[in-house]
Amino acid sequence: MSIETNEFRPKIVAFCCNWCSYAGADLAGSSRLAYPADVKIIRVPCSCRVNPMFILRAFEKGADGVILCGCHPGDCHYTTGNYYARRRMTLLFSMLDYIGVENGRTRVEWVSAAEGVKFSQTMNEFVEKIHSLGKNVRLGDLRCKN
Amino acid sequence: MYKIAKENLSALFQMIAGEQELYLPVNNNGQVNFAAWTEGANVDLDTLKSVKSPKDAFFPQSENLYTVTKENKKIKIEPEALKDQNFVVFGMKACDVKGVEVLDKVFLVDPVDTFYAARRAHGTIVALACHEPEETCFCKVFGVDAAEPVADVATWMIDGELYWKALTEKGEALTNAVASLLVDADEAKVEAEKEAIRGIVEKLPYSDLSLDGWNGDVLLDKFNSPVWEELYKPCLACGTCTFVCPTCQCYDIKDYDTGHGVKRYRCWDSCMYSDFTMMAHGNNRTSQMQRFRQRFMHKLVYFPANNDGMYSCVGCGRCVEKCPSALNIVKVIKAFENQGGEM
Amino acid sequence: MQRIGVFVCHCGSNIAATVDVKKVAEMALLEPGVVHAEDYQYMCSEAGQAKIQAAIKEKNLTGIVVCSCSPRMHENTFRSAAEKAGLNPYMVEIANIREHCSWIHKNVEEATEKAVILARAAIAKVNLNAPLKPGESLVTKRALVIGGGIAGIQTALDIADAGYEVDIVEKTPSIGGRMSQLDKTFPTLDCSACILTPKMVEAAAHEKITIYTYSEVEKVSGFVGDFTVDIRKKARFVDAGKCTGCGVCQEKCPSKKSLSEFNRGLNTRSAIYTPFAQAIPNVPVIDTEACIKMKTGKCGICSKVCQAGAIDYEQKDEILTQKYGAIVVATGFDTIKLDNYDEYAYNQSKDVITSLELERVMNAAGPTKGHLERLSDGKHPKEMVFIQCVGSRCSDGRGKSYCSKICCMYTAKHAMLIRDKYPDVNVTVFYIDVRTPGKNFDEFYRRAVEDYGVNYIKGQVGKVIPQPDGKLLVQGVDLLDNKQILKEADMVVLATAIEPNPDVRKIATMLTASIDTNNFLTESHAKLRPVESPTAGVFLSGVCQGPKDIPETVAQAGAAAVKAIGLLAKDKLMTNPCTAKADELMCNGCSTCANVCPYGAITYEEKEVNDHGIRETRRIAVVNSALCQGCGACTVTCPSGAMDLQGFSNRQIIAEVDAICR
Amino acid sequence: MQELINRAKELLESGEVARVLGWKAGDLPYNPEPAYFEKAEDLKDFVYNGFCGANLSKYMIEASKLEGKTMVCLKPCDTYSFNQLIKEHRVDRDKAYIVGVGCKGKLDIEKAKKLGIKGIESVSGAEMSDACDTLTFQTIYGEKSCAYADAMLERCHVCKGKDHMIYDEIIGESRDTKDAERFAEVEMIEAMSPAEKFAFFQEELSKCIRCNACRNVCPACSCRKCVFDSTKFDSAQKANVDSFEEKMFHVIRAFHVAGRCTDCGECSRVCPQGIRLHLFNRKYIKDINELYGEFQAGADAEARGPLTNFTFDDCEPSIVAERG
Repeated sequence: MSIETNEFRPKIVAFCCNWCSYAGADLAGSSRLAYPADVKIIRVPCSCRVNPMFILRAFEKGADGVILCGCHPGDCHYTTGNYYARRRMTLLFSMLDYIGVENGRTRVEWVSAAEGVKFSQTMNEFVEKIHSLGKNVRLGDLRCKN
Repeated sequence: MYKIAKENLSALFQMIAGEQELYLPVNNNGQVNFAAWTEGANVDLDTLKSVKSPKDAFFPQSENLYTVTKENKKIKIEPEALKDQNFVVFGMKACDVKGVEVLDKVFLVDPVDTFYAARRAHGTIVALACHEPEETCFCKVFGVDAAEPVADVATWMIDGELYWKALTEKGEALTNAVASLLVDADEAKVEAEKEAIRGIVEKLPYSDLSLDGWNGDVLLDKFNSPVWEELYKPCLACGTCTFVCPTCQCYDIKDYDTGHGVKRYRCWDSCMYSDFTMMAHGNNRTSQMQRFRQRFMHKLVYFPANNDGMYSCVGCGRCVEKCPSALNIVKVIKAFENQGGEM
Repeated sequence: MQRIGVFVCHCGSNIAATVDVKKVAEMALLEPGVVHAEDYQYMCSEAGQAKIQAAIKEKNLTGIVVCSCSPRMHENTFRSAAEKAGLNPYMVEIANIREHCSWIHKNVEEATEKAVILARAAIAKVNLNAPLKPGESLVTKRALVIGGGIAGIQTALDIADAGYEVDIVEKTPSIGGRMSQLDKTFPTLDCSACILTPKMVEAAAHEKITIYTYSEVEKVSGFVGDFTVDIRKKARFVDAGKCTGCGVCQEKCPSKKSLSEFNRGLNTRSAIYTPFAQAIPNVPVIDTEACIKMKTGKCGICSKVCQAGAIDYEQKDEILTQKYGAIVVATGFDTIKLDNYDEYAYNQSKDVITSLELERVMNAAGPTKGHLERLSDGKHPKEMVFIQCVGSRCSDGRGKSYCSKICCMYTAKHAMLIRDKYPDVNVTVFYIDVRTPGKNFDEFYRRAVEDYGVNYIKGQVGKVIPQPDGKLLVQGVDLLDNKQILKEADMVVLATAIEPNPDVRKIATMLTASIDTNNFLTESHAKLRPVESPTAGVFLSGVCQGPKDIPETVAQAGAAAVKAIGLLAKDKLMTNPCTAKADELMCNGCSTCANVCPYGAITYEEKEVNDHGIRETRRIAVVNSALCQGCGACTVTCPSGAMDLQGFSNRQIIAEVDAICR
Repeated sequence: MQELINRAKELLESGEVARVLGWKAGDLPYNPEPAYFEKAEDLKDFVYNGFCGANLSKYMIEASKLEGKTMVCLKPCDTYSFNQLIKEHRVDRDKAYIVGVGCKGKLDIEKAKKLGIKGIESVSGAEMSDACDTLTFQTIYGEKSCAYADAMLERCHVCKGKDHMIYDEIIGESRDTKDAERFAEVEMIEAMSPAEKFAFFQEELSKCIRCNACRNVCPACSCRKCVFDSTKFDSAQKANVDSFEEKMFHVIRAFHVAGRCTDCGECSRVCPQGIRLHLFNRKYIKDINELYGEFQAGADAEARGPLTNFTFDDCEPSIVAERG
């Protein structure tokens, strides 16, 4: 199944809120705005549903980058969810930086349902960033590594 | 009896490590624990007690048992290989060696724990007598002689020289392997050191601790005693005492999904934990008092009842030093002492 | 253990051209719990659904994964198909292998690999799904319309005619909106007021309609079928019950220097005023900024002259709390500010005006009594220049990127009206494109050019330079002749871009309705659900959703009304069962979750629990599932994980993460 | 100490409190244990000195379930924890009679031992009535002494101050023992390169034996069931594998207490491996102070925690990369 190249194929998890960013990703799709297949989207109701444990779990299991997309501040479908997510992620990312994880491996981007272009651009940029950082060696459970 | 100058020890370690794995006390960030010797390791033979006991040389905190992989819908099970290389544990204290003897009672009786047995078969223990025992030590109470460890090789550090005496075949073999670094020595200095150590041990605050009344017959009395209700109260239900203990042998078996398969591993567990021996219906011990009682009843009553009176405590005193709430087995023993033992 | 069926859709060639669907089905069959996998041309078709239903029955499936388009498209289709076959609809998960895969990737191998992983994640999730049952909530049979322009009026009338109570909340002192400011309407040239006023009167007189003018929505809570809204009725300082609308107060008011909002600031009004003669209600308001009595405590003339004794300087704002089942947003538009467009000299010359200002100039009730004259000196103009796309279709970031849609037509209307009424006036229109899609629109435009001799020049204006003699020098280009044009004009009219009413942001936030980068409210689906907001129970009417002319606005207003009626006609609604739930044995009762709940759905109870034999009374979080909307904020704030979200549980999301990272 | 005992006796005898939560003399000169005293005569074992480092706030969770009031002895820094527990409805204010006890800095016997003092038979200089400048040890190996400050717990060097945040009465004098900057260590780490930071924490955390002492002693970690023990999250962990689990555990534990941690320092005090666990919590505190405004958890029992709060113009997570 896997494509036989030595090229680094990053594993990237994108958490997208159902109301804005998931729809933005749909719009990117229907507008045929390409981004690398390394990005796999998980649908969550709101960016505030994303537990820091999910992010660390992704890294533990071998993800090379994790991005969280939600409605723009002020536009949250649930009014305030992304404000909480913003604080949580700021602190989490700061802690990851503090323990020596390259801070480009995590990102938050606000993408509305109308921003298919932004979604695609963001994913392209993020994948490029992960390529520049290379494989995630600092996080990740040794037992998961083949 | 041989000896080796302290400054030649690193050559000794290098020589041993050239042939086999070598575990010994290493100071990492101010904490001394047994670790594999590497070039430049900060070996610390002066600190009396490692934080963790060296039991994990034979019974590691976590170890894989087998790996399950899936090919299509077929399942493949691959057991983890048993230890097949020789290794040396250097610098264990008399109490820690006694701790291994306790573990043997658990893991080497039928059904034999093959992982443990393989490690025991391949491990050579070089024990070091306790030069300056401390106030937390009470090994004497459990019949341990800090001055004269019973191991494959017994050693004494006296005035910058390590005195070396092989006691078993394995010990002889190791002695031969490093013979080029050892020089002959007479035993007089060692005898003097032993006397000195024994003298100190007599002066230690816990030296008069009595185990009277702790035997299998008192099981129900002790179990039902109201003393536990008071004793356990400061307990935080952490696993510090169990994890630093040289004799605690409980483990849990869990699965880890690696994404490519499942690794079934075992890891130390603590009877202090609320999910210890959790079963489908729940837990058989529901309160911290019960869990606390279990630990000490096991060490002082159940274990000796099943093992010809051998207590599952060796008096190393690590729990005395490390308990966050200043609880420990000594306080437990004393609490019952004050109860007059007829409870 | 679940028994899972996986159904891979080709979507014609939409998926199958880039994803090896057979391979996806084949690989899915190897996943834990999967007992059935198949692929089909169109899973959403009757035949496709029948296949799913047959498999559910034959293989006793306990869960299904459909690998197809976005769940936003067909999740409901597959859920109801499953339900008809006896499977709980929440045992259905969708792997989005179209929008998130086949449509964005070209390499078949790569796209297939990704589709397999997406399917794997959905399978991992459905393995942990549990059947969920929606709750029920009652529908309040009353609608709220925010905005009293033609969109709001039409929506309210349609809903009211269907027999439901409707409240209109209008910010300004009168309903009527932008349309009331227009003079004539294209393409029929009938008088705006003549067709609007009867609607306003009808709305005011309708027994099912209540109009709150000079009022604003202050707070919205609740959810579809059961919104609770606080409406602030601003103090008018005139008792509407007593006022007869005689107008004496306005005549006698000594403070007459306030700019008339209705006339776009082109003339003044009194401090106590009704915005225009046909205002509904015909009850004035006092502008506290301008009123001498309010500012100094002296004056009180209006009170003295009012025979009805309707003036009440002590009046206070009132908050009215009302329940609604549906809310329609009809907040309309305004023209953009021209601060970024200095080159058109709008702020330098009174004779450079916007098209909306021209509407007032042309109107008999306007500042010039309907006479076309220069606002600087009152002279009759001879040369008029119209500049199109001022701030529309803008790519440099100064204006709006979109087309304002109505300007081409109203400029043709203005040109035609001027040429008709004042044949001596030359009219030149600078345009980028003339866009006239619409019934009778192009004919209308051609009449302007062909019958009325309006001079259309394809090209943009670079600068308008006011001359010392009061004329305006227009520098432009003619792209067709490829030449520079310098033209002296007496008046310049700017077809200024329209933008959503700035208040809409605030309202959208209150309604949790999403908004796009231009502040237009987002529709639930651009094509298939154009009048619904993604927030259930909130509908969109008129320009708040996107630029529209009057007929389109009225049509959309009707459509929004129908959607609202459809909702109000139901007695009960099924509520989303994907709500939060606290594990009472794990809950600490710490109140942290309640702190972040935007719906006040979490309360605490002292509850007797049996924790593996330990019986005690504990403070435990209880979620009101009718109020919970399922955002999940509480689940993350709960450190023990006692609070979990059904349908998006911690374990489910972790299973997806694991499946993807494998 | 006698004043404290007298008062405890009074309260017990008058029936105003049903029990006293304090410390009982240990079997070694430096290991008093937290204890309940229900009868006046039991107070003969009551002790309060420089070795009474334990923060008794957390014990009040259980004590709040008991009949009657509990007189609890809280040091200035413990009162922050108590406030935080009130805020989280984990303790019942009405069930507590809080005696704010004086504090001149608490001792870490390990520090003394690291100075080579062993075989300790008795200690002087650590009583509340002492000046607390010098400690003198009688040991099997002779008399030893050290400066009081040299054997103080890390947390006392960054003392939050000598004021009790909540109390019913205060007994004994307190001293502000701050002689170091609270965030100096955090700043030192922040200044490292990513590789250095990683190496630093790898080394610190590789010592972790997953004994959960840090968690179980922590007044903010008051969950009935920790997420790391729970089967409901697929996150239960026990292995000590020296790879990722420790990081996951400590990062998430610190995150769970972020905005709630009062910096009481108990985690670092109890860690058998001497891991400087406060470095995690203090990093969050520093970030919160810098990004969302100064916040001291437990300064009162009402303020909304920074992670259950927000402002419309909070910084974006990208600030982490931007500030470099």
